[in-house]
Amino acid sequence: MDLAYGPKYEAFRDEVRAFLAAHKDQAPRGGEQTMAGGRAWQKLLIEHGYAARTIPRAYGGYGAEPDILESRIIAEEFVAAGAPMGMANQGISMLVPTLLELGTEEQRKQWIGPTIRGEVIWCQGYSEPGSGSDLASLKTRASEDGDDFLINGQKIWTSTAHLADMIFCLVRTEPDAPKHQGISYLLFSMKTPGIEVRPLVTMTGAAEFNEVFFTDVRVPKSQIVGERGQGWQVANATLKHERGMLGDPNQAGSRLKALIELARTETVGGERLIDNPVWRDRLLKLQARVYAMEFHGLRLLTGRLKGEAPGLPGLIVKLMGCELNHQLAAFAIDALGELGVLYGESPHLRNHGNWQRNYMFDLGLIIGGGTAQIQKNIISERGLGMPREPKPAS
Amino acid sequence: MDLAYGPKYEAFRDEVRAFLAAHKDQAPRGGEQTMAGGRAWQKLLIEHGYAARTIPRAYGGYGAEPDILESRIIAEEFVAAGAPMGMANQGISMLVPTLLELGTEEQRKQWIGPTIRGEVIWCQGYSEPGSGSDLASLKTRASEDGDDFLINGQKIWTSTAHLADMIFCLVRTEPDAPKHQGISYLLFSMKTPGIEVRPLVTMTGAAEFNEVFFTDVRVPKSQIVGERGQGWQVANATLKHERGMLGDPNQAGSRLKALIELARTETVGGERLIDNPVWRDRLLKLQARVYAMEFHGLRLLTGRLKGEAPGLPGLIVKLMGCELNHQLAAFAIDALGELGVLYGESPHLRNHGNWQRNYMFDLGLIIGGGTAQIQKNIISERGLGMPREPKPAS
Amino acid sequence: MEFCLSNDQAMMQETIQRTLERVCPLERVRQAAASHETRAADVWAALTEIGVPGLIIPEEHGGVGLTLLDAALAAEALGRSVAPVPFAASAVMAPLALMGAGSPAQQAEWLPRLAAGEAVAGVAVAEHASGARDGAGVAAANGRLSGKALFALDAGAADVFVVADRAGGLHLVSADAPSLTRTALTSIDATRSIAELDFADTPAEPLAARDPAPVLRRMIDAGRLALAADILGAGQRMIEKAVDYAAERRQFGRVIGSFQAVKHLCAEMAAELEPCRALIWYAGYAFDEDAERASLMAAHAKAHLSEVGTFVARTATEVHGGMGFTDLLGLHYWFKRVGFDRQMLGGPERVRQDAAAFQGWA
Amino acid sequence: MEFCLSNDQAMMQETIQRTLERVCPLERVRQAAASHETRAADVWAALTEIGVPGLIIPEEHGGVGLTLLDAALAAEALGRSVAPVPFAASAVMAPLALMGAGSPAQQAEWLPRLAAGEAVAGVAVAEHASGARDGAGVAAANGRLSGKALFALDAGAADVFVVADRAGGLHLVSADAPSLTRTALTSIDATRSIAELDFADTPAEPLAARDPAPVLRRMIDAGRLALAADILGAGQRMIEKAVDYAAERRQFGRVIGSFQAVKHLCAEMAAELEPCRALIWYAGYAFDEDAERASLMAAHAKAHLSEVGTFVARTATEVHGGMGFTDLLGLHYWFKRVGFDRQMLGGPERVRQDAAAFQGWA
Repeated sequence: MDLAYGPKYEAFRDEVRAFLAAHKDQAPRGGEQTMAGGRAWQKLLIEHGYAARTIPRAYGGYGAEPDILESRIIAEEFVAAGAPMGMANQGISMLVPTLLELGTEEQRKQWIGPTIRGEVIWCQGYSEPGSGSDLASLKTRASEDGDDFLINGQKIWTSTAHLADMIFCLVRTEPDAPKHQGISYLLFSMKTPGIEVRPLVTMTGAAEFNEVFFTDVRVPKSQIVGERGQGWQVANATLKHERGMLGDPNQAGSRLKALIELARTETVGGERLIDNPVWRDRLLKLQARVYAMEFHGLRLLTGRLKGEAPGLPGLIVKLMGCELNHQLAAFAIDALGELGVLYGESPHLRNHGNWQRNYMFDLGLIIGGGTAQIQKNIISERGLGMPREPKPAS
Repeated sequence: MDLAYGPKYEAFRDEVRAFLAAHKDQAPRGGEQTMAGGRAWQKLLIEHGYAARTIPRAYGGYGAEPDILESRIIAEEFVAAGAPMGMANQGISMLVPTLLELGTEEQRKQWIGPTIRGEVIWCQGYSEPGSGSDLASLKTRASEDGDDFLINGQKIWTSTAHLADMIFCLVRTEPDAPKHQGISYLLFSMKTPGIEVRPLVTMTGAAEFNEVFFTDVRVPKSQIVGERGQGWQVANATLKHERGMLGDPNQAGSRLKALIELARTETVGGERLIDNPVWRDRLLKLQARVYAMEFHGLRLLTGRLKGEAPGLPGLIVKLMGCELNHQLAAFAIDALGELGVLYGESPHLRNHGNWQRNYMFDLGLIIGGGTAQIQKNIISERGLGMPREPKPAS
Repeated sequence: MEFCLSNDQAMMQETIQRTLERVCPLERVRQAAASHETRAADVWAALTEIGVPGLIIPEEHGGVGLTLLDAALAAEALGRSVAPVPFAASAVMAPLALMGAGSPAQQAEWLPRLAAGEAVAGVAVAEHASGARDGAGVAAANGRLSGKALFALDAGAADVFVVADRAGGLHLVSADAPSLTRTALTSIDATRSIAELDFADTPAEPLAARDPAPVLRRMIDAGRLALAADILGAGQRMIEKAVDYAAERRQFGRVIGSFQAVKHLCAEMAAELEPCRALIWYAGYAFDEDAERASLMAAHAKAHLSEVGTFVARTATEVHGGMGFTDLLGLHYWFKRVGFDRQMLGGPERVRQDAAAFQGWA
Repeated sequence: MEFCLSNDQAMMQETIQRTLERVCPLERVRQAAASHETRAADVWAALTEIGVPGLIIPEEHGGVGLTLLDAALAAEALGRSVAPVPFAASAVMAPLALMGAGSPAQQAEWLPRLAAGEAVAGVAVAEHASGARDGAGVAAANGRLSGKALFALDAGAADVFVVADRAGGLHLVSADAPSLTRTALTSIDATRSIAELDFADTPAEPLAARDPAPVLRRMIDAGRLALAADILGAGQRMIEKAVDYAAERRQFGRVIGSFQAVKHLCAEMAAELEPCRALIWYAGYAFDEDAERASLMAAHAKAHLSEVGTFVARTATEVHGGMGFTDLLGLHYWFKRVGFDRQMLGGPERVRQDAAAFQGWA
């Protein structure tokens, strides 16, 4: 048990701090994050190794060895300084590692540099309306036409599709193969004729996602990553990298802090919420959970440092983390009373309406990307070794 | 909406009260409930129609027409007066209605009178260690030997088996028939050679149940109720009557009353529990549930009076009622702090240790007689019309 | 002994429900929400035709003269269809204020117009129902009001407001009084309207009752019950939608409704919601027939339905998977309706605090 | 940066666990429970051999000189095997009292005997940890105690008691003091011993510290953590038992562990309990390394493990069906162990109240 990072890493932390002190004023500010400003900041971060840190120099990265603690320190310091982190889009977090693992040299040269510099924006074409949790049942088909595929079908939950230059997309190239086979992983331009993007409004009122429709979209066969028919395996390699996305390592902790502040400052009939034992008790229950998940995260981090498989402790994080974030938002809404239902641009709005927005969006996270139900199946089967459900007879 | 019982029933209520005022002193008191005392009281109740009320006179009952409100008024008044109700054992509540419905005239003459008078005590032989929620998979077998069956196997959850004179018992007489067929419903004496009764201690520390072992127990074939191989149907007719057992119509309400009293009188560091907002809030949550279930009961009662099928509202009662009772006990334990864990004959014990006993026993009820899981299957399938699970392929 | 709806009550509720199915399908709700109509004219007209705005207003004033239980049944139907019309304040609380505390002249002026759907009344009592926030509070002196009231209900289309001052006095304020500023508050629920009212020495007509406290109490009780019944209707519809969706949506080669996990979620929703119906019925009955427990029952109905409603809203959304999260099926209108009802006139914690007080526990 | 057990710690815990599996299988627990042995001699001897009673006692006094985190790991192993031996009071709280507030003579008299397993110490501080009930409270004057202390822990086999008086002063009282009446309190957990202590001008030796308050605080923090860790071990074992049972028990033609409902119950238990481990670790670490948050973390560990433990105890019993309700598999020993741990030194509500105070919230 040693929670110090040690002198080597503290020196690194000092470096990051020094960088931030010197350059933070060049960071794009909230609200005025222009494309150009974002790219300039990203370029600066790559030069100093605070973005694309472990991408080889040959492909435009910084070329450092992977080091989990360094990554964490970067995240901690950027959050503490309120500075925007390096770009974290799906192209950078999912496609780039996949190309490094399974792409051809040509694909790497062509795509990694522009992607990490933010010059090419990607979206991900995995989910379909009929597939949901059962991703392998996807139906978008790619029929052969000479050296090309003709793609027809529909994708959903495609965030940033309306902004994206390119898509990495799963399509069924071998319709007669078993469902986990016969899928291929294609890269193509979102400007290809036959692609229509429709915004997908969610319960938050915003269009955080899109639907993407393909009608005879022509894509050269050469734009496959990995082998033809092996797209399922390639995609799973990609999914593995999803957690590589950096962010606030203790989002729940930040939210709790805001809740405590809320309870200290909001009053009802002149009484502070924190002086009401019922609110206090509920806040304390949440605080225990936040601490438990924070320390659980330290435990997992240590495991990763030691190269251990995360196992059961890793499998529960999404289920418990999303639920906890949802419950933290629920506390704020409840404690705010009528103020808690305000939204949009309402007067008296608290926290820009983010408590409600998070409450709903977190419910989306509980549901999406493997529902809580699927998570529990996985925990019981892979984490506890319980038997799979028998296949139905008919 | 009319919650008055009306003059006819109020007159009946007055009758019951007058009876209780006149005879309550003849009731056996808690602790000294001797067999003889209990039987004398039961005899008196039958004479006045407060026990075996709807059993035909020909079989020793009082011979009244069934009337749900009269039954309820009897229960209400006996509870209010703290007088013991008529005997409510499994023979009276389950076997007698079954014999009335499916027994031969001879079986009725032979068994109903002695059973309702408490002269013959029955136990029920349904559950087996391997069957649990899947009752139809029972294995106790009855092989033919001339005019007799020879019974071998084991029953479990047999309450009162150690006191019982007789058993009504499900055995497999047709081993090759499909599992819901080939079962027969037999009556036989618990004194038959080859029967061993072992008390089954539960987590409460008491032996509320027994295991019963059969080794070559010889039973004449004539002692079947209903047709041979039709025991499953007979048993289901019996289970239907289970809810006929009378008791406190608002047990949760009585328990809540005790909790409120507890919260008003128990103190911690000089502060009454009810003055602590956290306990109060939890108590109020329970109170809302108790009221909801009480009124839900009135709604079901009205439905029964009108001869309506209980449907979904009926199906949820066990699940919600058992859970609520369990939660009421949990409140008492928690609110009592260390006092809440005391048990047995401990000094400082509250409520004779019944909070803990009920907490555990109610958990047993949540589990037993169709676990909460099975209840939820039933609610979803029969109450909401959702599909059954597909049969496994293998 | 009959604890059930009368035939008339069942028919009345059925009529409202059928009317709303006709005039207020999801697409109409969507349209109303997009354009912030919280008194959708066609829906309002259809409901007026069958007497909904005047349900509890005496027949002598042009209403139907029914009880609060009937109003709760109507609220249930409105919640079921997430109907974008005023109700809890305009058709329940304000009429009770006028009937309980208004002078004959005040009654004659407003009750017939409310009953006929020609006027809408907003009600500003949040400071008494849930406690004052952000410095809210209204002072009354010499027939004038000053200060601010937050979260006035059914405020958007209101022609008149019933306002409670700090001391619990009740006042009628015309919506177009020159020194009254009405600021709409946008909430998650686009089918309902709340506003901040700012009074600057605004002329107000006191309601005549000598002791307005019991009237204010009954207004809040009745409003809470109406909101609770709204949750019941919304929750019931969400369960039906979840069960229907689960019967159609296929995953892993079977309809998801055949998965035990999905079935159990639906069973839990139904098991939680079903007893709430009887609680609402009893609370409605108690309002007129069990004076001693009327406030307590309204409080329990409001608090318990809020808790159960939140569970149902979340769980039904979960059963719908990603579709429940999108706008495509419109399920979120029900989700947000429940969320709104939960917080108005006191969230569950606050209402339970009142319930303790009603029993002398605090 | 290393948030994990050291190899030594893992080995130590493993050693205790293996020892208990050998000397304290279910049958031994059953026997001890039946005969009310709460210091089962053979189990105690085996644990003494590997240093458990003296785990945190300094080596100079014959102990192992380890930290509270190590004690928590030991408690976890004891809970896992529902071991019928004293621990939280005798091996954690009393040594801390002596180490923190005892004179060199007092330390020299008791610590070696406790470390060697020759003596057991009970601790009576319930009035400070959970509040006084039934008029409990001890007054100290002139080296004598009067009054009663309830729920003294590890009391049955105790040779000496550490007693907190009303003002928080700490005293050593010999178990055979003539005017001390020790009355056993029977609880659901037959593997643990609590008692009422009645003092009638009973001679007591004050612990020497000038300011005993911080020592009492650390005793309670450490005791809470030991009980929380006990729940962790018991809960973990219950999950394993549920998973194992579900893999064997067949119903409707399949093992019940293949039913989604049963799988999800097990997944929920694991998901709830797993993060608790890190919370216990941190609370143990904080006791020595994060003074500012030590009390808060101990409180959170106790309260949170109590809540999760109750959920796990109930759910694991449910997965076992009727068998879980009977005595046959003995599952109830774990169930009751968790129930006991939950209530001692403050139930979750009380402990959270303390947690608020530690942060200046109340």
